[in-house]
Amino acid sequence: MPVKENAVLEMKNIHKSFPGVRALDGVDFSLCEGEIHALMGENGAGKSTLIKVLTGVYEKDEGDIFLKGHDKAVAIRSPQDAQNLGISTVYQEITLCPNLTVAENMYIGRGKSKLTKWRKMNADADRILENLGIPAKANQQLSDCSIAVQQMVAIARAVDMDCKVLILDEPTSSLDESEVEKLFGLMKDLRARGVGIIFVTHFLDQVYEVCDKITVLRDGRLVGEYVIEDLPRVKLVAKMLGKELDDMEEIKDENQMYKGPDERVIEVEGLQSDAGIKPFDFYIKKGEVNGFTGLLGSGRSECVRAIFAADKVVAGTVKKNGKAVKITKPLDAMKNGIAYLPEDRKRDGIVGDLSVRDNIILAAQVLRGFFRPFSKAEANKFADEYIKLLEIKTASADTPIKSLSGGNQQKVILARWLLTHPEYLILDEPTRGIDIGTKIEIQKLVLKLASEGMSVTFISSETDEMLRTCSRLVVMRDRKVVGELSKDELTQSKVMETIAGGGME
Amino acid sequence: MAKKNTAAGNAAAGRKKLTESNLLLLITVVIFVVMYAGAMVFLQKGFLKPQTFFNILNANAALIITACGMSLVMITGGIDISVGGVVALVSMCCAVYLDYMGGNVFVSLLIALGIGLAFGVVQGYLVAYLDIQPFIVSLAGMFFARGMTTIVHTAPFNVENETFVALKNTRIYVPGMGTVNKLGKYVPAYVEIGVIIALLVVVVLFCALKWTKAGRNFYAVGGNRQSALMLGINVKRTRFLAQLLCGVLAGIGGYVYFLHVGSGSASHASGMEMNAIASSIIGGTLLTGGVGNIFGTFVGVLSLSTIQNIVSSIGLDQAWWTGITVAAMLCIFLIIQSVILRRRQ
Amino acid sequence: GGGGTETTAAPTEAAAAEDDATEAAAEDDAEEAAAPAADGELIRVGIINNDPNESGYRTANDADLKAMFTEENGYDASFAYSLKNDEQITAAQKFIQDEVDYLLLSAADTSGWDSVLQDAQDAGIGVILFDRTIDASEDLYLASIVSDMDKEGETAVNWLADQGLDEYNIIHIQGVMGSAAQQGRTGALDAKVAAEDNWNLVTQQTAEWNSEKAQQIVQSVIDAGTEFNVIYAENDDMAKGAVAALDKANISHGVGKDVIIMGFDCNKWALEELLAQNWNYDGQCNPFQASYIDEVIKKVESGEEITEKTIILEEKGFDATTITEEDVEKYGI
Amino acid sequence: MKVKNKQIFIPLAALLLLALFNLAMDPSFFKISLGNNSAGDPVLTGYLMTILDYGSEVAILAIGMTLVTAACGGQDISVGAAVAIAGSVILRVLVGQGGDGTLQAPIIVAFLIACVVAMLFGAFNGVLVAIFNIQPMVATLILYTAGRSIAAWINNNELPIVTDQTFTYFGGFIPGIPVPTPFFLAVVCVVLILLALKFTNLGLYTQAVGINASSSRLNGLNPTFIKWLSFVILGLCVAVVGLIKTSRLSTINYSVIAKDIEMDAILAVALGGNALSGGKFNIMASILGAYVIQFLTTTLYKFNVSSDALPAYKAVVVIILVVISAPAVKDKLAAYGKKWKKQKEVG
Ligand SMILES: Nc1ncnc2c1ncn2[C@@H]1O[C@H](COP(=O)(O)OP(=O)(O)OP(=O)(O)O)[C@@H](O)[C@H]1O
Ligand SMILES: Nc1ncnc2c1ncn2[C@@H]1O[C@H](COP(=O)(O)OP(=O)(O)OP(=O)(O)O)[C@@H](O)[C@H]1O
Ligand SMILES: [Mg+2]
Ligand SMILES: [Mg+2]
Repeated sequence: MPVKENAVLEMKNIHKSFPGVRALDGVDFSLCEGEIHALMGENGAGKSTLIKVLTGVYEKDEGDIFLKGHDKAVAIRSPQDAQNLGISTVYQEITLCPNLTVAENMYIGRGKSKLTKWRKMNADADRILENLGIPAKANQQLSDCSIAVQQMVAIARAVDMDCKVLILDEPTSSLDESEVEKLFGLMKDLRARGVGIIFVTHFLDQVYEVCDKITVLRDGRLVGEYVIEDLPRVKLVAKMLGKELDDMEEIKDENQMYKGPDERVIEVEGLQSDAGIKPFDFYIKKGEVNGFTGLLGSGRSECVRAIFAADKVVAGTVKKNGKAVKITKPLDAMKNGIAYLPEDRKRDGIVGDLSVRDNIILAAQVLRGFFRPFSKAEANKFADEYIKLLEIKTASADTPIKSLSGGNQQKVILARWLLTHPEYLILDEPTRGIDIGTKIEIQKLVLKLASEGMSVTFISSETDEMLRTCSRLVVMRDRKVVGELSKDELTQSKVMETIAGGGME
Repeated sequence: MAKKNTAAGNAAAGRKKLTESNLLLLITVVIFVVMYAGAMVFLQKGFLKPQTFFNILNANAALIITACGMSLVMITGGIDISVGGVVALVSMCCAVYLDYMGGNVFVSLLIALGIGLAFGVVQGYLVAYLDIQPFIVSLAGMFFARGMTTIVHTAPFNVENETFVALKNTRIYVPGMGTVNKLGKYVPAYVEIGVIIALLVVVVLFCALKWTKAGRNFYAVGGNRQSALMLGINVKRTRFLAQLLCGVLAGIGGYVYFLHVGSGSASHASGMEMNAIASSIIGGTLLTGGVGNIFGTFVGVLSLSTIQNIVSSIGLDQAWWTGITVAAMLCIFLIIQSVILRRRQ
Repeated sequence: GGGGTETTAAPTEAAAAEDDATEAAAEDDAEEAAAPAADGELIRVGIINNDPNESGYRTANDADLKAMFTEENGYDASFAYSLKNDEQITAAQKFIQDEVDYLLLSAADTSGWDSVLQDAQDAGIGVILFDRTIDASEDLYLASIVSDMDKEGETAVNWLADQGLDEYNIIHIQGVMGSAAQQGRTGALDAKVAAEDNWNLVTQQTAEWNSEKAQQIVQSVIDAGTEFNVIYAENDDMAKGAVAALDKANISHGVGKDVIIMGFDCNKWALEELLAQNWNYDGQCNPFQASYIDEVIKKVESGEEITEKTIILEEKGFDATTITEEDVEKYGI
Repeated sequence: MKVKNKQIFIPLAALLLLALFNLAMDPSFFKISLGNNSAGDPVLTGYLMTILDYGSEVAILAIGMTLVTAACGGQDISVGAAVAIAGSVILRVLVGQGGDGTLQAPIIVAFLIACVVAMLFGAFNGVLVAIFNIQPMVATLILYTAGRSIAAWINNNELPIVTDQTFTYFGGFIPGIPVPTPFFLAVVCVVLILLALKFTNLGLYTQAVGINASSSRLNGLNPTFIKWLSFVILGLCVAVVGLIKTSRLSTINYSVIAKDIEMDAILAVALGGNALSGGKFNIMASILGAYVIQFLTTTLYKFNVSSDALPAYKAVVVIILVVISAPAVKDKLAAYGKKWKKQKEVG
């Protein structure tokens, strides 16, 4: 029986180590009925690990878990156990089966019935999908849905379960604002019904919008549990980082802007890829930071992928420094000094089983050529340099990248591209899943690189982040470039207006 | 905007309604029908007789059963290459039991099931609970079964047990399907008992995969094992079950094979595992797991042996053409499948 | 097509039988439908054989059949090859459905054939076995033209006994277990070893007609340092593998040397080894059954009785000390 | 580094285990004696030499098989058939059709042509796998079905015999060198591949592609090409084995030459602790794995196990080895160890 009054869940003195890492070190956590409890911490603080210990994905080294209605500590050995005990979870990486239909993904592994009643299941699923406004059909194969839809399906599944504890590990990282609103509505409903919700996110706004309590972790240790009113933003950030965050408002400094000649590094005309965007024109100047903005699915990623030739280019010309170049495959782009950090880290970014070191040197190595491998010493030097520079939390450079926390994986990929010393760096959602401290670091880094003459394209779902870093914004709608904003036009309202289609055109 | 998005989404859903499994099944069925019809039109000869088709069934009843088992493990992302060996071992053990130990037919059936079960349990445990690569486990299984077969008895021999022979010679006539042979005699078309068992297996497994929770779990585990675990599926048990069923089906298949040939021999069913895998794949099951259909496997077996029948009917004059032609047709088949799958994506 | 009337290429006895055929057909109306040769059509035969690259023996056998069953000789032949019994059975079923007139069969396994042959009989298809007997009732086939493997074995073992060694330490390398050839050749040796005190088997292993395996088996005996003075290999290929292992270890073999080498099949190259006195003995296994088969078919077509169901081919054994160039040319395959 | 060491530990331990077993049963197993072969050249003989000799064939194939496994996450089951083709080509070039066994062309030419042919067939497999995205085991099923027939076709079903003495060197001994040539050839192949791994990025590229083809592509790699390349390299290994195999007996038997060698090659990769689903690999471990298999076979032959029952014993040993090295088992043992310790402390 949980010790605390009206607690549905209590975790006591949880320890968990991985080879070389102490991920959780005596963490206590308690969740009350009808509260939304934010779990906060830097990348690699141990949030996901805590959750996976709770749901039986990992076996804990030590500690006890108590649930309301159970006299003794409960033994949770598998997610199935957790589900049966009324704990439903949306994990950080989407964990659904791509080969099944949407409806099956919502209902598989649940319920007592031994048979699958397709008609009923599809009807139920369709109703839920419609209620939540998810643009998918129950009988559609999941892999045919976009990431955002898949994320929503995962949420729909978790929410639909008759649960006492709901866990959401960064569910909002690939959702747009309206979808986030919908999710919050749901969460509030459930709270009203007495469900305890654990909510992990790196968006502070969202925390203050829906949460009641905050538990902060740092380096696998518990920092403390706070009621939301007692912990203003700045203090929260300080607790998370273990230090004050210096000036997060104004980092764009006119004086530090690149002052070199005003030349266009990359210029594309009528570019079109087979991923389904309309032909577009685009240029970027030396030392400039620009961004693509638009709603989810508006084609921002497809645009930059076309520039990098990550998708098959079907039409258009590319000029580099005024000279026409032929870019038909990623290697061509890399040779022309373009680097691309993809948005789907798991699928397009990391090479899971390879070490952090190999992941860092990969692109530079490919550029250097098949017959000229880096020596061990060189590789180590590069790896150590960037692990330090970007403060990547890893047991060693030999650790396989897949055992890093999400945010740290992202940093490794960033390091990979920085190592190629590109002239033009494309960052597609580089801060997705990144903690607030690192986010600022990355933004600063981008601006610093730009001031040294690198051109950067920065894509983010957070408009204020874009406004802080970019000096020019390309606006997209329905897979078409519909406008461009710069200088004074760079305000939240103006951007929104353009995206919605009120302004220019 | 949102509305438009939904509409587009729906359109996409409509266009891509076929899941991968169903698309692959469709390809297989179409190619099979075209191939068989082509053989009937251009080769004629025996292909016009229904018995040719039933002979394909008779000869492949055991393969159908083992291939179904293979499909099950393949759907969960595993593989079992021990099935051929198990079939041989089952035939040999049953033959020895019936002939040298004067056993009865019913017990011999239990022996077959027992052997299949034993292989299924051991291999299943190693694969699912100790997480050893299925290929290696079942490779060892194959070695073991083949070796054991010769240890049990070396030389091949016919079984003379009367009940068994009667059972083996039982023919189930298909009404209205006979033909008049060249002696002017009407010969009714027939199938053997094994075919009935095979068809039963196909129907039962088809339904089980489609409509039971356990069946759907197979697909989930094959699609993404990690995700399946997180979705609350008992992955270990599911994998164990698949491997177990495959073993049991190999046992049943072994008995059906034994009923068809009526003898024990160490060389029985050699290469059957490859035929089972090929049939499954032709039938639209992917080795990578998560995609497949038992009915497809059934059609896959038919396709494969129709290919072989066509080749032997063409009457190629040199021995090497047999292998080369079968391979070429297999190649075309796989390429068509691959191209259509690619088009879809 | 050539038709049955152009019989020049056929052996003389067959031609004689052909003459009878016309008469017989005229007499026996009932038989007419089943005797297409009589009305100038080709006789359709389905031939099921083992894969010709199994061994030199098989290659020769296949070539012999191919040379006989041609259109010029009045045949329309379809071939099916497999080393697997079940594939052979499937092919047989197919031929039955294709309504061939005769099914010629060299079965991979002795077992498992009775129901197929029953089908063939029901469909009025004559079955002729060649090269290998099967384990089925005699009524199910017209004739079987085979080698007497038991006799081959006995001839070889008797030859070996005549060598008068003090002690026989034999490495016995067997063919694929269960094949008629293996059973016959093993049987004779086993019987002798059981009967005589000074005959011992150093090792008895199957190399499945495979020379590499034979080499490994002999290699292992050599490595173990066991004494032996006879290698009894059930075909030439395996004998060759064995000899390769001996050569590596500098163990002398052949006439008057340390180890007696015995093989079967009479491949030309094997007989040449005999001639060079590197080997001691080679037992013949006659692959030329086609003319006998042809004869049987002609007889059936003409309505004659088949008097002897089993035709056993003449076979000899060759000794390295007595073999001649002519023998090599004549009997080498 | 640590991981790598661990991986190679598995086959090493297996070798040690087998060696100890033999030592306990009969120390003469390790006797090696110097003698002369029938041509009068010095040769080393003994069980160990036999292991080096016959294990080398699988070892050479294991090199290519490891790369294919790593890059494509699947196995090539056509290598046995491809060895038949390569061998057939060598003989065809050496003695021609209906020749009397004397050399019609230098051996090196025959070998090079065989290399080209084997690489072409490897390339064919590679195209199916890399371009048409057919799973390796299925794609190579095609050549597995056709290979031996093609081999027979090349020589028009004849079984030519090379009478030239030099041709026997490759599967036997080179005069004056008492170590079996196949072992030499294996050493050459291993050195070549190790050099390639050291001085090129073959290893990194192969692993990257095997682990995540999509992100490899975005890093400028060409996954299609690398997968294809692994099959071509395997083709080269196949040609070498074809040479050894045909040289052993100076002839070929299409239907049985290198029979089931693909299974041994795959087994070698697995015994080396490599994941059959692709990704990270360790070639040396695979090679050791190959010798473990031969060590086992030779041991079983020594104990006079009937050769057709041999697979059963082999299976038992293989299962024991993989079970011991399975991570799940290690974890469990470690957990038991901990518990035991705790109990001891308490008690
Ligand atoms: N499977 C694993 N194997 C080894 N180490 C791991 C594994 N999973 C997590 N870790 C390590 O445990 C620590 C905590 O990781 P965790 O994923 O819990 O972080 P997190 O707080 O969720 O971070 P993020 O915000 O980036 O998701 C990290 O240092 C990570 O490298
Ligand atoms: N109208 C549409 N119908 C169907 N699918 C769409 C539609 N629009 C976008 N998608 C899918 O949504 C996904 C997201 O598109 P894209 O990557 O271009 O968006 P984005 O602007 O980069 O947004 P984000 O990166 O935030 O997801 C893509 O997989 C795309 O195929
Ligand atoms: Mg996390
Ligand atoms: Mg995007």
